[in-house]
Amino acid sequence: MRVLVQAAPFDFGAEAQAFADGAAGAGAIVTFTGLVRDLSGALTAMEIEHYPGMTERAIAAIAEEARQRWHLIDALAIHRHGRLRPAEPIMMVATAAVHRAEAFAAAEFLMDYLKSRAPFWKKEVTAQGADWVAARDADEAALGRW
Amino acid sequence: MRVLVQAAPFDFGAEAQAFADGAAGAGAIVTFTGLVRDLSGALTAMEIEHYPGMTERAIAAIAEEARQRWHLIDALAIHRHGRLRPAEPIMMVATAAVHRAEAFAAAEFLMDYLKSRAPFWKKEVTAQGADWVAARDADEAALGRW
Amino acid sequence: MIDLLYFAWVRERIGLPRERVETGAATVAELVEELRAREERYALAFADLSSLRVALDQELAEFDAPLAGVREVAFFPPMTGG
Amino acid sequence: MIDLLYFAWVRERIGLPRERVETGAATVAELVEELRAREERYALAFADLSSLRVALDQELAEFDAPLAGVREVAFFPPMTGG
Repeated sequence: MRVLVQAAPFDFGAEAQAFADGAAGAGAIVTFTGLVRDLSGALTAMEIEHYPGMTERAIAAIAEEARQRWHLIDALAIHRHGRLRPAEPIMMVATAAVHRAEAFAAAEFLMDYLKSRAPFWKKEVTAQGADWVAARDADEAALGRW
Repeated sequence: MRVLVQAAPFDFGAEAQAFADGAAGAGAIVTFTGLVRDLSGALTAMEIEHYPGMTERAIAAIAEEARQRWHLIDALAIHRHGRLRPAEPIMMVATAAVHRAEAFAAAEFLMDYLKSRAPFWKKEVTAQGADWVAARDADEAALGRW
Repeated sequence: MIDLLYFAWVRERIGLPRERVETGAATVAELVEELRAREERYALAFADLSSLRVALDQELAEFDAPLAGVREVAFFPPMTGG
Repeated sequence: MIDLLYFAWVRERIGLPRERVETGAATVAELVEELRAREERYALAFADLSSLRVALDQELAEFDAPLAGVREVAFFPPMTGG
Protein backbone atom coordinates (compact mmCIF):
# COMPACT_ATOMS: atom_id res chain seq x y z
CA MET A 1 0.00 0.00 0.00
CA ARG A 2 1.50 3.31 -1.11
CA VAL A 3 0.36 6.76 0.02
CA LEU A 4 1.95 9.80 -1.63
CA VAL A 5 1.21 13.42 -0.74
CA GLN A 6 3.20 15.66 -3.01
CA ALA A 7 3.39 19.03 -4.75
CA ALA A 8 4.87 17.50 -7.91
CA PRO A 9 2.64 16.37 -10.78
CA PHE A 10 2.23 12.61 -11.20
CA ASP A 11 1.87 10.55 -14.34
CA PHE A 12 -1.56 8.90 -14.08
CA GLY A 13 -1.03 6.34 -16.87
CA ALA A 14 2.40 5.29 -15.65
CA GLU A 15 1.18 4.98 -12.04
CA ALA A 16 -1.87 2.96 -13.14
CA GLN A 17 0.33 0.63 -15.18
CA ALA A 18 2.91 0.19 -12.40
CA PHE A 19 0.13 -0.52 -9.91
CA ALA A 20 -1.42 -3.19 -12.14
CA ASP A 21 2.00 -4.73 -12.84
CA GLY A 22 2.70 -5.00 -9.13
CA ALA A 23 -0.65 -6.52 -8.08
CA ALA A 24 0.26 -10.21 -8.36
CA GLY A 25 -2.81 -12.43 -8.20
CA ALA A 26 -5.31 -9.64 -8.82
CA GLY A 27 -8.21 -10.21 -11.21
CA ALA A 28 -9.57 -6.68 -10.96
CA ILE A 29 -7.94 -3.24 -10.85
CA VAL A 30 -9.97 -0.06 -10.37
CA THR A 31 -8.49 3.42 -10.65
CA PHE A 32 -10.02 6.81 -9.99
CA THR A 33 -8.48 10.12 -10.97
CA GLY A 34 -9.78 13.55 -10.08
CA LEU A 35 -8.92 16.41 -12.44
CA VAL A 36 -9.09 20.17 -11.96
CA ARG A 37 -12.42 21.17 -13.49
CA ASP A 38 -13.04 24.55 -15.00
CA LEU A 39 -16.82 24.80 -14.96
CA SER A 40 -16.87 28.59 -15.38
CA GLY A 41 -14.23 28.72 -18.11
CA ALA A 42 -12.49 31.43 -16.04
CA LEU A 43 -10.33 29.33 -13.74
CA THR A 44 -6.64 30.21 -13.81
CA ALA A 45 -5.52 27.86 -11.05
CA MET A 46 -6.62 25.54 -8.24
CA GLU A 47 -4.66 25.97 -5.02
CA ILE A 48 -4.67 23.05 -2.62
CA GLU A 49 -3.67 23.55 0.99
CA HIS A 50 -3.08 20.61 3.30
CA TYR A 51 -2.02 19.75 6.84
CA PRO A 52 1.40 18.10 6.57
CA GLY A 53 1.68 15.10 8.84
CA MET A 54 -2.03 14.68 9.46
CA THR A 55 -2.66 14.23 5.73
CA GLU A 56 -0.44 11.18 5.41
CA ARG A 57 -1.80 9.69 8.65
CA ALA A 58 -5.42 10.20 7.65
CA ILE A 59 -4.97 8.68 4.19
CA ALA A 60 -2.97 5.73 5.52
CA ALA A 61 -5.71 5.03 8.08
CA ILE A 62 -8.42 5.18 5.40
CA ALA A 63 -6.44 2.91 3.07
CA GLU A 64 -5.74 0.43 5.86
CA GLU A 65 -9.43 0.24 6.71
CA ALA A 66 -10.29 -0.34 3.03
CA ARG A 67 -7.69 -3.07 2.83
CA GLN A 68 -9.18 -4.92 5.77
CA ARG A 69 -12.81 -4.52 4.75
CA TRP A 70 -12.34 -5.85 1.23
CA HIS A 71 -9.26 -8.08 1.41
CA LEU A 72 -7.47 -5.92 -1.10
CA ILE A 73 -4.33 -7.23 -2.72
CA ASP A 74 -3.03 -3.68 -2.91
CA ALA A 75 -4.10 -0.04 -2.76
CA LEU A 76 -2.55 3.25 -3.84
CA ALA A 77 -3.38 6.87 -3.08
CA ILE A 78 -1.62 9.92 -4.53
CA HIS A 79 -2.79 13.45 -3.69
CA ARG A 80 -1.21 16.70 -4.79
CA HIS A 81 -1.08 20.03 -3.01
CA GLY A 82 0.06 23.47 -4.13
CA ARG A 83 -0.91 25.26 -7.31
CA LEU A 84 -2.52 23.25 -10.14
CA ARG A 85 -3.71 24.25 -13.58
CA PRO A 86 -7.11 23.37 -15.12
CA ALA A 87 -7.33 19.74 -16.32
CA GLU A 88 -4.31 18.63 -14.28
CA PRO A 89 -4.76 15.49 -12.16
CA ILE A 90 -5.33 16.40 -8.50
CA MET A 91 -5.21 12.91 -7.11
CA MET A 92 -5.72 9.22 -7.85
CA VAL A 93 -6.56 6.04 -6.02
CA ALA A 94 -6.14 2.48 -7.25
CA THR A 95 -7.35 -0.81 -5.78
CA ALA A 96 -6.53 -4.41 -6.66
CA ALA A 97 -8.67 -7.39 -5.66
CA VAL A 98 -9.55 -10.88 -6.79
CA HIS A 99 -13.08 -9.87 -7.88
CA ARG A 100 -14.37 -6.63 -9.35
CA ALA A 101 -17.05 -5.92 -6.72
CA GLU A 102 -14.38 -5.58 -4.02
CA ALA A 103 -12.10 -3.42 -6.15
CA PHE A 104 -14.97 -1.06 -7.04
CA ALA A 105 -16.34 -0.82 -3.49
CA ALA A 106 -12.91 -0.17 -1.99
CA ALA A 107 -12.10 2.54 -4.56
CA GLU A 108 -15.41 4.31 -3.87
CA PHE A 109 -14.85 4.03 -0.12
CA LEU A 110 -11.35 5.51 -0.45
CA MET A 111 -12.71 8.40 -2.50
CA ASP A 112 -15.60 9.12 -0.14
CA TYR A 113 -13.28 9.23 2.87
CA LEU A 114 -10.50 11.15 1.11
CA LYS A 115 -13.02 13.82 0.12
CA SER A 116 -14.31 14.47 3.62
CA ARG A 117 -11.73 13.11 6.06
CA ALA A 118 -8.30 13.92 4.62
CA PRO A 119 -7.18 17.48 5.47
CA PHE A 120 -7.08 19.17 2.07
CA TRP A 121 -8.75 22.46 1.14
CA LYS A 122 -9.26 23.68 -2.41
CA LYS A 123 -9.27 27.28 -3.54
CA GLU A 124 -10.36 28.32 -7.02
CA VAL A 125 -8.40 31.23 -8.50
CA THR A 126 -9.84 33.37 -11.31
CA ALA A 127 -8.96 36.81 -12.66
CA GLN A 128 -11.68 38.17 -10.34
CA GLY A 129 -10.15 36.73 -7.18
CA ALA A 130 -10.00 33.51 -5.21
CA ASP A 131 -12.64 31.46 -3.40
CA TRP A 132 -12.41 28.49 -1.08
CA VAL A 133 -14.41 25.57 -2.43
CA ALA A 134 -17.31 24.77 -0.08
CA ALA A 135 -17.76 21.21 1.14
CA ARG A 136 -20.78 19.55 -0.48
CA ASP A 137 -23.48 18.05 1.72
CA ALA A 138 -23.58 15.15 -0.74
CA ASP A 139 -19.95 14.34 0.06
CA GLU A 140 -20.57 14.18 3.80
CA ALA A 141 -23.76 12.16 3.20
CA ALA A 142 -21.83 9.67 1.05
CA LEU A 143 -19.98 8.45 4.15
CA GLY A 144 -23.25 7.15 5.55
CA ARG A 145 -23.35 4.24 3.12
CA TRP A 146 -20.25 2.51 4.50
CA MET B 1 -16.81 6.60 -27.26
CA ARG B 2 -14.38 3.93 -28.42
CA VAL B 3 -15.05 0.18 -28.52
CA LEU B 4 -12.18 -2.14 -29.42
CA VAL B 5 -12.44 -5.92 -29.73
CA GLN B 6 -9.03 -7.30 -30.56
CA ALA B 7 -6.65 -10.25 -30.28
CA ALA B 8 -3.65 -7.99 -29.72
CA PRO B 9 -2.52 -7.01 -26.23
CA PHE B 10 -3.24 -3.46 -25.16
CA ASP B 11 -1.25 -1.12 -22.97
CA PHE B 12 -3.47 -0.38 -19.96
CA GLY B 13 -1.46 2.58 -18.64
CA ALA B 14 -1.13 4.23 -22.03
CA GLU B 15 -4.83 3.75 -22.79
CA ALA B 16 -5.82 5.14 -19.38
CA GLN B 17 -3.59 8.17 -19.89
CA ALA B 18 -4.84 8.82 -23.43
CA PHE B 19 -8.43 8.50 -22.26
CA ALA B 20 -7.90 11.01 -19.43
CA ASP B 21 -6.07 13.41 -21.76
CA GLY B 22 -8.96 13.31 -24.22
CA ALA B 23 -11.78 13.84 -21.71
CA ALA B 24 -11.99 17.65 -21.82
CA GLY B 25 -14.10 19.04 -19.01
CA ALA B 26 -14.08 15.86 -16.94
CA GLY B 27 -13.55 16.03 -13.19
CA ALA B 28 -13.59 12.27 -12.63
CA ILE B 29 -12.10 9.34 -14.53
CA VAL B 30 -12.71 5.73 -13.50
CA THR B 31 -10.95 2.77 -15.09
CA PHE B 32 -11.44 -0.94 -14.59
CA THR B 33 -9.08 -3.63 -15.85
CA GLY B 34 -9.66 -7.35 -15.66
CA LEU B 35 -6.57 -9.57 -15.57
CA VAL B 36 -6.16 -13.30 -16.18
CA ARG B 37 -6.20 -14.83 -12.70
CA ASP B 38 -4.39 -18.02 -11.87
CA LEU B 39 -6.14 -19.16 -8.70
CA SER B 40 -4.89 -22.75 -8.96
CA GLY B 41 -1.32 -21.87 -9.83
CA ALA B 42 -1.60 -24.34 -12.71
CA LEU B 43 -3.04 -22.14 -15.45
CA THR B 44 -1.03 -22.11 -18.66
CA ALA B 45 -3.42 -19.95 -20.70
CA MET B 46 -6.86 -18.37 -20.90
CA GLU B 47 -8.58 -18.78 -24.25
CA ILE B 48 -11.31 -16.31 -25.06
CA GLU B 49 -13.79 -17.07 -27.82
CA HIS B 50 -16.16 -14.42 -29.10
CA TYR B 51 -18.88 -13.86 -31.69
CA PRO B 52 -17.45 -11.42 -34.24
CA GLY B 53 -19.94 -8.78 -35.22
CA MET B 54 -22.33 -9.34 -32.35
CA THR B 55 -19.58 -8.53 -29.84
CA GLU B 56 -18.96 -5.03 -31.16
CA ARG B 57 -22.70 -4.37 -31.47
CA ALA B 58 -23.45 -5.57 -27.94
CA ILE B 59 -20.65 -3.52 -26.36
CA ALA B 60 -21.52 -0.39 -28.34
CA ALA B 61 -25.16 -0.71 -27.23
CA ILE B 62 -24.13 -1.12 -23.57
CA ALA B 63 -21.74 1.84 -23.78
CA GLU B 64 -24.37 4.01 -25.45
CA GLU B 65 -26.87 3.21 -22.71
CA ALA B 66 -24.30 4.07 -20.03
CA ARG B 67 -23.52 7.35 -21.76
CA GLN B 68 -27.16 8.38 -21.76
CA ARG B 69 -27.93 7.29 -18.21
CA TRP B 70 -25.04 9.15 -16.62
CA HIS B 71 -24.27 12.02 -19.03
CA LEU B 72 -20.78 10.69 -19.56
CA ILE B 73 -18.24 12.93 -21.22
CA ASP B 74 -16.62 9.84 -22.71
CA ALA B 75 -16.40 6.07 -22.39
CA LEU B 76 -13.97 3.42 -23.58
CA ALA B 77 -14.16 -0.38 -23.77
CA ILE B 78 -11.38 -2.70 -24.92
CA HIS B 79 -11.80 -6.49 -24.84
CA ARG B 80 -9.36 -9.08 -26.05
CA HIS B 81 -10.02 -12.50 -27.52
CA GLY B 82 -7.71 -15.40 -28.37
CA ARG B 83 -5.03 -16.91 -26.17
CA LEU B 84 -3.87 -14.95 -23.11
CA ARG B 85 -1.26 -15.73 -20.47
CA PRO B 86 -1.75 -15.46 -16.69
CA ALA B 87 -1.71 -11.84 -15.40
CA GLU B 88 -2.29 -10.36 -18.87
CA PRO B 89 -5.05 -7.75 -19.12
CA ILE B 90 -8.22 -9.25 -20.62
CA MET B 91 -10.17 -6.04 -20.97
CA MET B 92 -10.64 -2.54 -19.67
CA VAL B 93 -13.35 0.07 -19.45
CA ALA B 94 -12.95 3.76 -18.70
CA THR B 95 -15.54 6.43 -17.98
CA ALA B 96 -15.26 10.22 -17.73
CA ALA B 97 -17.83 12.45 -16.01
CA VAL B 98 -18.09 15.76 -14.20
CA HIS B 99 -18.60 14.10 -10.79
CA ARG B 100 -17.21 10.89 -9.37
CA ALA B 101 -20.52 9.20 -8.55
CA GLU B 102 -21.48 9.13 -12.23
CA ALA B 103 -18.09 7.89 -13.38
CA PHE B 104 -18.14 5.05 -10.81
CA ALA B 105 -21.74 4.03 -11.49
CA ALA B 106 -21.23 4.00 -15.26
CA ALA B 107 -18.03 1.93 -15.01
CA GLU B 108 -19.76 -0.65 -12.81
CA PHE B 109 -22.74 -0.74 -15.15
CA LEU B 110 -20.46 -1.30 -18.14
CA MET B 111 -18.69 -4.13 -16.33
CA ASP B 112 -21.88 -5.84 -15.18
CA TYR B 113 -23.30 -5.80 -18.70
CA LEU B 114 -20.05 -6.75 -20.42
CA LYS B 115 -19.78 -9.79 -18.13
CA SER B 116 -23.19 -11.20 -18.91
CA ARG B 117 -24.37 -9.63 -22.17
CA ALA B 118 -21.34 -9.41 -24.46
CA PRO B 119 -20.70 -12.68 -26.32
CA PHE B 120 -17.36 -13.80 -24.90
CA TRP B 121 -16.57 -17.23 -23.45
CA LYS B 122 -13.50 -18.03 -21.38
CA LYS B 123 -11.68 -21.32 -21.27
CA GLU B 124 -8.99 -22.11 -18.72
CA VAL B 125 -6.13 -24.24 -20.00
CA THR B 126 -3.91 -26.25 -17.65
CA ALA B 127 -1.52 -29.16 -18.15
CA GLN B 128 -4.45 -31.44 -17.23
CA GLY B 129 -6.76 -30.12 -19.93
CA ALA B 130 -9.12 -27.26 -20.63
CA ASP B 131 -12.40 -26.17 -19.05
CA TRP B 132 -14.97 -23.58 -20.02
CA VAL B 133 -15.47 -21.07 -17.23
CA ALA B 134 -19.02 -21.31 -15.86
CA ALA B 135 -21.12 -18.18 -15.62
CA ARG B 136 -21.56 -17.06 -12.01
CA ASP B 137 -25.08 -16.55 -10.64
CA ALA B 138 -23.74 -13.43 -8.91
CA ASP B 139 -22.88 -11.91 -12.29
CA GLU B 140 -26.39 -12.41 -13.64
CA ALA B 141 -27.85 -11.14 -10.36
CA ALA B 142 -25.70 -8.00 -10.57
CA LEU B 143 -27.76 -6.82 -13.57
CA GLY B 144 -30.79 -6.51 -11.32
CA ARG B 145 -29.46 -3.41 -9.61
CA TRP B 146 -29.58 -1.20 -12.71
CA MET C 1 -31.87 -21.26 -45.71
CA ILE C 2 -30.63 -20.06 -42.35
CA ASP C 3 -27.11 -19.79 -40.87
CA LEU C 4 -26.56 -21.57 -37.57
CA LEU C 5 -23.59 -20.55 -35.42
CA TYR C 6 -22.30 -22.44 -32.39
CA PHE C 7 -19.92 -21.12 -29.73
CA ALA C 8 -17.90 -22.46 -26.80
CA TRP C 9 -18.96 -25.94 -25.62
CA VAL C 10 -22.00 -25.94 -27.94
CA ARG C 11 -19.55 -25.70 -30.86
CA GLU C 12 -17.36 -28.42 -29.33
CA ARG C 13 -20.26 -30.82 -28.74
CA ILE C 14 -21.71 -30.38 -32.21
CA GLY C 15 -18.25 -30.44 -33.75
CA LEU C 16 -18.55 -27.43 -36.05
CA PRO C 17 -18.67 -23.66 -35.72
CA ARG C 18 -21.39 -22.99 -38.29
CA GLU C 19 -23.63 -24.56 -40.89
CA ARG C 20 -26.46 -23.63 -43.22
CA VAL C 21 -29.75 -25.46 -42.84
CA GLU C 22 -33.11 -25.60 -44.52
CA THR C 23 -35.85 -25.41 -41.92
CA GLY C 24 -39.59 -25.01 -41.71
CA ALA C 25 -39.43 -24.18 -37.99
CA ALA C 26 -41.56 -21.21 -36.95
CA THR C 27 -39.71 -20.57 -33.69
CA VAL C 28 -36.30 -21.14 -32.15
CA ALA C 29 -37.79 -23.90 -30.00
CA GLU C 30 -39.07 -25.73 -33.10
CA LEU C 31 -35.63 -25.37 -34.73
CA VAL C 32 -34.03 -26.86 -31.61
CA GLU C 33 -36.46 -29.82 -31.82
CA GLU C 34 -35.43 -30.45 -35.45
CA LEU C 35 -31.73 -30.30 -34.53
CA ARG C 36 -32.15 -32.63 -31.54
CA ALA C 37 -33.78 -35.18 -33.78
CA ARG C 38 -30.90 -35.15 -36.24
CA GLU C 39 -28.05 -36.84 -34.35
CA GLU C 40 -26.86 -37.72 -30.87
CA ARG C 41 -24.32 -34.86 -30.77
CA TYR C 42 -27.12 -32.33 -31.36
CA ALA C 43 -29.31 -34.03 -28.76
CA LEU C 44 -26.41 -33.69 -26.30
CA ALA C 45 -25.68 -30.07 -27.14
CA PHE C 46 -29.32 -29.08 -26.75
CA ALA C 47 -30.15 -31.38 -23.82
CA ASP C 48 -30.68 -28.53 -21.31
CA LEU C 49 -32.03 -25.30 -22.75
CA SER C 50 -31.67 -23.52 -19.39
CA SER C 51 -27.90 -23.66 -19.89
CA LEU C 52 -28.14 -22.18 -23.40
CA ARG C 53 -28.64 -18.74 -24.84
CA VAL C 54 -29.75 -17.82 -28.37
CA ALA C 55 -29.16 -14.77 -30.55
CA LEU C 56 -31.18 -13.94 -33.69
CA ASP C 57 -29.28 -11.79 -36.18
CA GLN C 58 -26.84 -10.91 -33.39
CA GLU C 59 -29.42 -9.85 -30.82
CA LEU C 60 -30.19 -11.93 -27.72
CA ALA C 61 -33.63 -13.57 -27.96
CA GLU C 62 -35.89 -16.05 -26.20
CA PHE C 63 -36.46 -19.64 -27.30
CA ASP C 64 -40.08 -18.92 -28.19
CA ALA C 65 -39.07 -16.11 -30.59
CA PRO C 66 -40.31 -16.45 -34.21
CA LEU C 67 -37.77 -17.21 -36.96
CA ALA C 68 -39.57 -15.33 -39.77
CA GLY C 69 -37.05 -13.15 -41.60
CA VAL C 70 -34.11 -14.28 -39.46
CA ARG C 71 -30.88 -15.03 -41.35
CA GLU C 72 -28.52 -15.99 -38.52
CA VAL C 73 -29.21 -18.01 -35.37
CA ALA C 74 -26.45 -18.46 -32.80
CA PHE C 75 -26.47 -20.90 -29.86
CA PHE C 76 -24.05 -20.58 -26.95
CA PRO C 77 -23.71 -20.96 -23.18
CA PRO C 78 -24.16 -18.00 -20.81
CA MET C 79 -21.49 -15.43 -21.55
CA THR C 80 -18.39 -15.08 -19.42
CA GLY C 81 -16.67 -11.94 -20.64
CA GLY C 82 -15.17 -9.13 -18.65
CA MET D 1 2.06 25.59 26.02
CA ILE D 2 0.07 24.30 23.10
CA ASP D 3 0.52 24.68 19.32
CA LEU D 4 -2.45 26.09 17.43
CA LEU D 5 -2.65 25.53 13.66
CA TYR D 6 -5.06 27.26 11.30
CA PHE D 7 -5.89 26.23 7.74
CA ALA D 8 -7.74 27.63 4.71
CA TRP D 9 -10.07 30.55 5.51
CA VAL D 10 -9.52 30.12 9.26
CA ARG D 11 -5.83 30.86 8.64
CA GLU D 12 -6.72 33.80 6.40
CA ARG D 13 -9.16 35.36 8.90
CA ILE D 14 -6.77 35.04 11.83
CA GLY D 15 -3.84 36.11 9.68
CA LEU D 16 -1.32 33.48 10.68
CA PRO D 17 -0.80 29.76 10.08
CA ARG D 18 0.26 28.80 13.62
CA GLU D 19 1.06 30.11 17.05
CA ARG D 20 1.94 28.85 20.54
CA VAL D 21 -0.38 29.75 23.37
CA GLU D 22 -0.55 29.30 27.12
CA THR D 23 -4.03 28.10 28.07
CA GLY D 24 -5.86 26.78 31.07
CA ALA D 25 -8.77 25.55 28.95
CA ALA D 26 -9.95 22.05 29.81
CA THR D 27 -11.72 21.43 26.47
CA VAL D 28 -11.54 22.61 22.87
CA ALA D 29 -14.73 24.63 23.43
CA GLU D 30 -13.12 26.47 26.35
CA LEU D 31 -10.03 27.18 24.22
CA VAL D 32 -12.27 28.58 21.49
CA GLU D 33 -13.93 30.88 24.07
CA GLU D 34 -10.50 32.19 25.13
CA LEU D 35 -9.51 32.84 21.51
CA ARG D 36 -12.79 34.57 20.66
CA ALA D 37 -12.24 36.95 23.60
CA ARG D 38 -8.78 37.93 22.35
CA GLU D 39 -9.45 39.98 19.22
CA GLU D 40 -12.06 40.64 16.58
CA ARG D 41 -10.26 38.49 13.94
CA TYR D 42 -10.48 35.46 16.27
CA ALA D 43 -14.14 36.22 17.04
CA LEU D 44 -14.80 36.29 13.29
CA ALA D 45 -12.88 33.09 12.56
CA PHE D 46 -14.69 31.21 15.33
CA ALA D 47 -18.12 32.83 14.84
CA ASP D 48 -19.83 29.64 13.62
CA LEU D 49 -18.48 26.39 15.04
CA SER D 50 -20.77 24.34 12.79
CA SER D 51 -18.61 25.44 9.84
CA LEU D 52 -15.39 24.43 11.61
CA ARG D 53 -13.58 21.20 12.30
CA VAL D 54 -10.90 20.50 14.89
CA ALA D 55 -8.06 18.00 15.09
CA LEU D 56 -6.15 17.13 18.28
CA ASP D 57 -2.62 15.86 17.65
CA GLN D 58 -3.63 15.23 14.03
CA GLU D 59 -6.80 13.24 14.76
CA LEU D 60 -10.27 14.65 14.13
CA ALA D 61 -12.09 15.43 17.38
CA GLU D 62 -15.24 17.03 18.76
CA PHE D 63 -15.39 20.50 20.31
CA ASP D 64 -16.16 19.05 23.73
CA ALA D 65 -13.01 16.90 23.70
CA PRO D 66 -10.58 17.41 26.64
CA LEU D 67 -7.22 19.11 26.01
CA ALA D 68 -5.24 17.26 28.69
CA GLY D 69 -1.96 16.02 27.18
CA VAL D 70 -2.68 17.52 23.75
CA ARG D 71 0.26 19.27 22.09
CA GLU D 72 -1.24 20.39 18.78
CA VAL D 73 -4.74 21.72 18.05
CA ALA D 74 -5.73 22.49 14.45
CA PHE D 75 -8.80 24.45 13.33
CA PHE D 76 -10.06 24.35 9.75
CA PRO D 77 -13.21 24.31 7.59
CA PRO D 78 -14.76 21.03 6.35
CA MET D 79 -12.26 19.29 4.10
CA THR D 80 -12.53 19.40 0.32
CA GLY D 81 -9.93 16.96 -0.95
CA GLY D 82 -10.29 14.34 -3.64
